[in-house]
Amino acid sequence: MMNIILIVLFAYLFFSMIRVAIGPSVWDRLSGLNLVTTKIILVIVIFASINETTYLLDFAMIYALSGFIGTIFITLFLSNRNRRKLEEFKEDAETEQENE
Amino acid sequence: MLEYISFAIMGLGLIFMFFGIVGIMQPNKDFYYRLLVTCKIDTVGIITFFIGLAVRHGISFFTGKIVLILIIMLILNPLVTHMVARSAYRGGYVSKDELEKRKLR
Amino acid sequence: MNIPITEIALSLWVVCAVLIVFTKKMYRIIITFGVFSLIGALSYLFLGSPDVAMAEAAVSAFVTIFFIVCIERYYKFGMGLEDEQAEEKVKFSAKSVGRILAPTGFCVGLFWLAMQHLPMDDAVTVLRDQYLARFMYDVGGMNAVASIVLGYRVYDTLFEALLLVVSVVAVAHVSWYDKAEMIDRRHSEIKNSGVARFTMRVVCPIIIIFGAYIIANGHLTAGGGFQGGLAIATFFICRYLVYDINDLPIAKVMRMEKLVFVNITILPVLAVFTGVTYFATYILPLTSDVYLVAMNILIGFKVACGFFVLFYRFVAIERW
Amino acid sequence: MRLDIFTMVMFFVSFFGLITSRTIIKSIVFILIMQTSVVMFWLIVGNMHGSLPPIDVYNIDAENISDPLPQALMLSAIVIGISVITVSITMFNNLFRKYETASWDHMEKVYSNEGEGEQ
Repeated sequence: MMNIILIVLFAYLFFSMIRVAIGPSVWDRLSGLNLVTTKIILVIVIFASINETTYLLDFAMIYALSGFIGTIFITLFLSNRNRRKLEEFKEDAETEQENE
Repeated sequence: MLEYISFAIMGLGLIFMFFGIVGIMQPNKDFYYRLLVTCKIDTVGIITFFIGLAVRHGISFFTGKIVLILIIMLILNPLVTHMVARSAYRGGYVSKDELEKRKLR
Repeated sequence: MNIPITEIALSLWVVCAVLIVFTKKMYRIIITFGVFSLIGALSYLFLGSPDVAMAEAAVSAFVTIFFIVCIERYYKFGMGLEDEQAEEKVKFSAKSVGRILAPTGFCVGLFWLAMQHLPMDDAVTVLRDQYLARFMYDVGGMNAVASIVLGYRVYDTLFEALLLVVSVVAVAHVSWYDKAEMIDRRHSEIKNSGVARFTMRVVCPIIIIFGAYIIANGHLTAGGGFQGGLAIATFFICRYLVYDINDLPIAKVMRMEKLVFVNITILPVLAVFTGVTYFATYILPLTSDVYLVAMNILIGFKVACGFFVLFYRFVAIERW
Repeated sequence: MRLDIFTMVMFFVSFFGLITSRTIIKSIVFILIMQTSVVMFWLIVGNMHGSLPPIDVYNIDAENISDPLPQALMLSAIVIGISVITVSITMFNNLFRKYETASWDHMEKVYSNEGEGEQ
């Protein structure tokens, strides 16, 4: 039963990775990264529950903390990068999204 | 008996996450649509899933750690969603409706 | 029913790497690289090496931040986009085809050569059996990896710590630094968001307690000085996000790191090379545990100081 | 199924990327990926007899424990890898301040012109 849950979680992981690969804008990819992190945490928790080992749960914790720090930094730097462009925003809004 | 109840709760969490995956795989929608649908439902799925695991292991050290991770995820997952949406709003993401409005002006 | 989780994780890992090879834009590469290192750490965990997995997962956040700092400057000068567009618009000619085909052939040839000399299935296990049978009496602790790192192979740990010190000093002296430009800079951009500031304040003590837990239990379960030090270094990232950094004593922290490094070199000389722990395991069993915990705390302190300096160098100085 | 083949493929894929990449940051990323694949290779070699982690050794069967020695060595390798990466990123930043480009070809061109000017 737990193996079926693992397979389903891996399938979800794969679909989240597809959003990371094809997302049209950077922020789509970032939300995909967040989804991948949560799915990996769930996989680790299930793995620990199968093996009946408690120290594997530390990994879930450190994954949560490190993934969150990395994602927040990427968001900060992205909003900084495009702020100047937003002020000069005129008719070229379409090319903005293509440039990403 | 307790084991079957826990599997049922975990299956419910998996179903919630399935809706989240369906939400993020919408090709013709905006980014805000996908973010709204996915990240809320994903948090609900995590909570349900961890409650199921806690039921499976009873009152033990494992359950205590699970509750700790649940609290961390409950704090951090909405924060990440908030930061991503905020960065998209401040960083110049333009949705389709907004684009058409600006063209009409 | 046994499902091949290791194979699944490794194939997702390879897919991520192939994605990185064929991506042109740098932001995409960094985000895909985050997924790559997370899945790599997951497969380390499946392969039965929790210490390495924890180190990789903790390092991945710092690697992401360093690359992002690098790329932000690259885009701000306006040069990055031109370079990327030039890379995309390669004309189809004999030279361009040769530029792709020759490396492909070279790599395939090397791959074929490497496949001829794969390691045998019956790997030598004498050393493994020796270590697993004796580490509890020679060094102590319950974690074989920690006792090898801190007991049998202290030389490696010393040189690794020396290398980290050298890299911190190199970054501090190579990097560009102008004190006049540092004044009147608004550093923490998150200040406008009240939600984020409040959440950071809630998370900070949890991070500190978790890092101390990992360091103190390094000889019993997975973890150790390096991983716990990285976890504590993430606390300073949260502090950067909430407060300003103008009052931070970076030079003092660097001096402190060197002092701790001297302590790290002295302690094993006193404990291991004189054989104190070996005698002590038979007379006073707690002494070896005291040695392991002290080494873990020192290493954790040193790593936290080192990554503190690296992070602030990159984010506060290199960035502008 | 042999797991080493994955790491072999990874190593040469990243080697291909290292050769063909034209921007400097991408080369640094591929150096990091190569290092990760080497770490994974040694862990797989240590994993050939069993995949249980070497913690609480006396409560589990000794035949199924993975080799602790490569894990200890790879722990050092990861630290050394991140040190190398930080120093190389700093060097790239200095180069970028001086020449204001991130492409190998362009930087070589600017560098050779500068050398001729000095002579």
